Amino acid sequence: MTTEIQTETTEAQTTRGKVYVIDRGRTKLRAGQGLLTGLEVVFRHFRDALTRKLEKPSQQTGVFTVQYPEERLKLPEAFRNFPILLYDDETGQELCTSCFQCQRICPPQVIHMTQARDPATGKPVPAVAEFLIEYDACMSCGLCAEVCPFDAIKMDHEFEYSTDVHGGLTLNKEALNRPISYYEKIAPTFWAEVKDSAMKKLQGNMKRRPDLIGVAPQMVEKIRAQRAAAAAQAPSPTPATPEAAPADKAARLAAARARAAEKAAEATPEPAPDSAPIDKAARLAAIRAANAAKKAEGAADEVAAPATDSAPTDKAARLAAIRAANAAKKAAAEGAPAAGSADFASTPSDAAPAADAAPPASGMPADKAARLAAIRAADAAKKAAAEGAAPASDAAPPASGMPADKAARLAAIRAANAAKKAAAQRDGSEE
Amino acid sequence: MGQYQSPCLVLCMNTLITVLFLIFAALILTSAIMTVTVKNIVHAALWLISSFFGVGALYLLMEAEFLGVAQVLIYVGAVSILILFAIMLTRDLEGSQNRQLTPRWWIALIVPAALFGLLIVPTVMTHAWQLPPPPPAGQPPAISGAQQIGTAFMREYFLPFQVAAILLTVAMIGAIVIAFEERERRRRVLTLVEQVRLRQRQQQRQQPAPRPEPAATAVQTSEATGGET
Amino acid sequence: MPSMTEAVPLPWVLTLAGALFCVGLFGALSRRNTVGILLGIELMLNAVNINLIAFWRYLEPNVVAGQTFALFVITVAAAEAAVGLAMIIAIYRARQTVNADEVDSLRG
Amino acid sequence: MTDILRSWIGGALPDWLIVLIAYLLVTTIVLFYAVGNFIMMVWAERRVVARMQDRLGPNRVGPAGLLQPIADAVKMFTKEDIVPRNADRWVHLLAPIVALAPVAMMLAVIPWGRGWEPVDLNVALLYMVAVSAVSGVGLMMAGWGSNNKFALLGAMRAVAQLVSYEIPAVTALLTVVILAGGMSLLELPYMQAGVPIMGATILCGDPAGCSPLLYSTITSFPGSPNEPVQALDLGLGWWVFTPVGFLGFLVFFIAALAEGERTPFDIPEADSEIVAGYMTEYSGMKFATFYIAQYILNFALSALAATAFLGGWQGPGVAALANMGGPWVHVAAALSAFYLLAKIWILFFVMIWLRGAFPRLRVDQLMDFAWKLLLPLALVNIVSASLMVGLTQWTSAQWGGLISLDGFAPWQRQLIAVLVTAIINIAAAYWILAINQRPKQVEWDEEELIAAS
Repeated sequence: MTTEIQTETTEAQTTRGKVYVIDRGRTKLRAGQGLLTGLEVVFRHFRDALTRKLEKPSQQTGVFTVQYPEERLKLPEAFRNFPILLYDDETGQELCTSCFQCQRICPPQVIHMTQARDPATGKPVPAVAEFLIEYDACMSCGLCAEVCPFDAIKMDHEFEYSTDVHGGLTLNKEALNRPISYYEKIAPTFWAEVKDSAMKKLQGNMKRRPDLIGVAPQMVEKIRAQRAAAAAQAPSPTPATPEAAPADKAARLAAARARAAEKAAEATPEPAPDSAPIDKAARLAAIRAANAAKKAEGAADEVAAPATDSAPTDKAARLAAIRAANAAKKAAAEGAPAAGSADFASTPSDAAPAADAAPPASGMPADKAARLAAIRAADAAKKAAAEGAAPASDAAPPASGMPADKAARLAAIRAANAAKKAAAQRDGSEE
Repeated sequence: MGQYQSPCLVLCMNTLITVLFLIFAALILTSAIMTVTVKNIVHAALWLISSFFGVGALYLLMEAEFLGVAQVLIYVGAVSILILFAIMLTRDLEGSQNRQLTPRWWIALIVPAALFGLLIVPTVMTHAWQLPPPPPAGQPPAISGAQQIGTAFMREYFLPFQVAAILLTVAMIGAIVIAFEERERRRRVLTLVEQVRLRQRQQQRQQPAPRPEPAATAVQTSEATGGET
Repeated sequence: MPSMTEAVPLPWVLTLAGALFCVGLFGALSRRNTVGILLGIELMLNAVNINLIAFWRYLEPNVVAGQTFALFVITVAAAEAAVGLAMIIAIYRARQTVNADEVDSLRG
Repeated sequence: MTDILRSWIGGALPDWLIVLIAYLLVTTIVLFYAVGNFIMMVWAERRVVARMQDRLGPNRVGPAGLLQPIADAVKMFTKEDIVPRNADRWVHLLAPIVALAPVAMMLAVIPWGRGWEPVDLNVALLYMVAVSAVSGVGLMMAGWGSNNKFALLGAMRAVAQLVSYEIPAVTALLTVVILAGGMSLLELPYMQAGVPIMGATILCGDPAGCSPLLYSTITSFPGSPNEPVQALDLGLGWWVFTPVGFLGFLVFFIAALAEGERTPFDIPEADSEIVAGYMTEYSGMKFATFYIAQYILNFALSALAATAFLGGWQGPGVAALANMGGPWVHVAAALSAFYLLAKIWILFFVMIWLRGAFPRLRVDQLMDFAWKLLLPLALVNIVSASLMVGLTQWTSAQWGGLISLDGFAPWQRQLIAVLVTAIINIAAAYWILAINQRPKQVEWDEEELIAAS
């Protein structure tokens, strides 16, 4: 009673490797032999299931049951259930800037948030005040995590949310917050991909967040204690207090940015014939200078400069221009507490010098643009220094023969100087 | 039970047996009466089964163990199942709730009642039965059991036994023939494979259009007509 | 060991068998349903069997004739039931009825 | 049991009361034994079939899920008892009882151990078969009383299957009746003493030199109906080791599967076709009653198969312990009870194994299997069994001078009988299997079919 199996094996090379097709042909079974074979197979399964678990897919026998609450399958990294918010482990800063992208894209509209505002000025800051997600209606599509530019919202692996309280499934920010280390643990490769950019963006955002705004609620106490300890240890530097926001800091900032702009300009392979990036860099410098001036002049509330250093130059330039314009507009709207800014606050055309500066410069040759920017920056600085400070004159040297990048640097430096002076004057006048 | 005997045991057992007999008799008669009077034919069959059980128990009480078990096996296990099957297969849907008795059922009542009251009871009660003497105490009576029956079937009742076997075979074949007569008329349901093959053959027949030799055709047609007539 | 022969007199058993026979006869005569008639006949056959066994047990317990005859009766009853029920099914198929009164095509 | 009770409380109570109490006690013990086994069987079936399907099975309630049947029972108790509005109330109510009672009655005649026999009925084999047939009435009542087409279909299937598989089962048991020369279950284990294949035919040459641990007095075995002999007894002379017993066991066990509605033959309750068959309209305790009836029927049929073919409580060591006398007899009884239980459970494991391996048969396959395979095999086996008895026991006078085996020793006669029956059975099995395997010719009347289509 032997089984005669005509075995014929064909081999095929496919994109997925070698494939063996075994043609067993017609098996010739005597009566009852198939039944016995079946019994044997079942007994093998029975025997192996007593002793071992099914671990590899290649294994044919063994218990495959996962005793769920005690044993769990390892979830794949891409597994997604409900969104969570991330915050930095050390500083406690949340990554979310309340940009509303996720709220906008959410198909079942279960994400709700409010932007944080500076309690002193009422101005919005890039942080989220409250964040709600209705988990009971969430469809786990993961679009919020896809769209988030700051990698602040991510999809969690946690799935045991069953409850008899429906309302308990609407989670607030505190419940949604997870440290970055948690996400790194559940999705290491995904986080490694975005880690650098996310942290850099966070660094930038942190600078625009006053006090403890933007710190995860569960970390507030800890961070406060840390800061108090730090203040006690080193009282002399006293950084980051908004009142102090001294001119020299602004100046340093401006200088740093100018350096960055220069670097960007240098980075372009052929500076001389291809003038576009260079003049852009120049424009940028001008705008920044204007900003710095404005700040120094006494908006006196916040460190508003965005962390655009890493952005590509042209984008950064445009962004800087827009921000400068905004800043100017705002300054105008607030009625310009600084005495000397009355004239450009009253007339809109004058009120946005930096904004004007950018568009016309586009067509000009590089050096001209640079010069123009410098001049405008100087003007702004001058204006800001309402006392009519003389040093503004040295802010606009012709510098026609210089290469574009140099011009830009020069403009930046001059602008910075002007700003510094203006600040010093103002400080002096206030005192 | 051992050899332990006491006067009470015998007396009590006699009482017990009498009580059991009365219980079985009541069961048999009640079930029988319900069988013939109850409206629903399925209920009647179930009552009949109950009656069969009583009869089987009575056999056991009369120490006819083989008969008792055979009664249960054949009547309860086979005949009643057969009856139930027949009832299920012939369910008279419109007539099941109608009167079950014939219009002149009282005549049918008089005859058995008279038979029972006037003939059976007087005869049975007045006849002088010649009972064998009871066996001496302590010695079990000689009762023929299953082995004796088997031996008897192989010896003195051999011919009746074979006749009974033939009767059963004939009855079985006859029942099959009678009940399943209709199956031949039923058209066979083709399997899918057969349908496909049939279609193929039809196409093959239609395609080779050239007519066969006239002689062969003639033979075929004659056969066909012969078969039909 | 006490036995039925001492506890219950024979006429009781015979009376029981007679009563059962008469009940069966009544059933066979009065039922309209063919299956019902068959049930009555089965009852009558059982009554006969009780009689046979009673005679065997009370009169000749060491002779197997009574039991043997009872077994033959059971055999015949089984054969009768099989054929009878087959006929009933056949009649039902042909006439859609199991009522004995309606199966009268041979009536003159 | 009666004697034990009598020795304990002999003087205090009248004799008939002691007898009554003894019967009640034995009944209670046997029923508890059966129900305890039922509980374990439910658990074991779920666990084992789970392992066969690479799962774990119930393992939450109690250690290794052992209390799962208890939890199920509690659930059953608390379920609502529903009776369909158009059901036949009384029939519907009585059906589970009629299904369970005969099955419980089957347990009465099984010898559970050496000397542990509830009832000695000399037609016990026939009684088992007869009583198991009665539960068919219960199934029919359930099917009809539920007033549900699935229930009725299931009941018809169940009863048809029960009736048709009774025939091979009874025919297979007939071989045992022929071998044993009677229908008493009580005697069967005693007759299956000895060694495999040869049975109790290896006699002791020198009565003084035979150790009572190896040799025991065989009073009733086919080779020597008259005087007791000393024969080598390892407790393994089971009939399943002989060709006749093996074939009979196979046929009976398969038929028992069908009677117990185990999986290859579970069309009566095929839940993928007719919901749950005759149990469709039952809930709560009534359903549980059917469930219990089914498992106890399997238990009893396994016990019957074990007793009839696998030696019952017979096993190595039982006879030796019994021969040592004194309190060892009780140890022998306990050991023998363990042997029977082990055999029942092995058979039950095979039932689960088959359930794990095989798909359900169609009705026509079911009937083909019973009538074309099992019944012919059983009939051939009857011939073999008769030959076996004739070759081992009959004198030449009984043979009518045809064959004379008087000069041979019992073991030689046994060997001859085994060889002859082996040849007959193997040839018959081969032939019958070959007939059944012959591919069916597709037959149809082409002309008529073409005309029809």
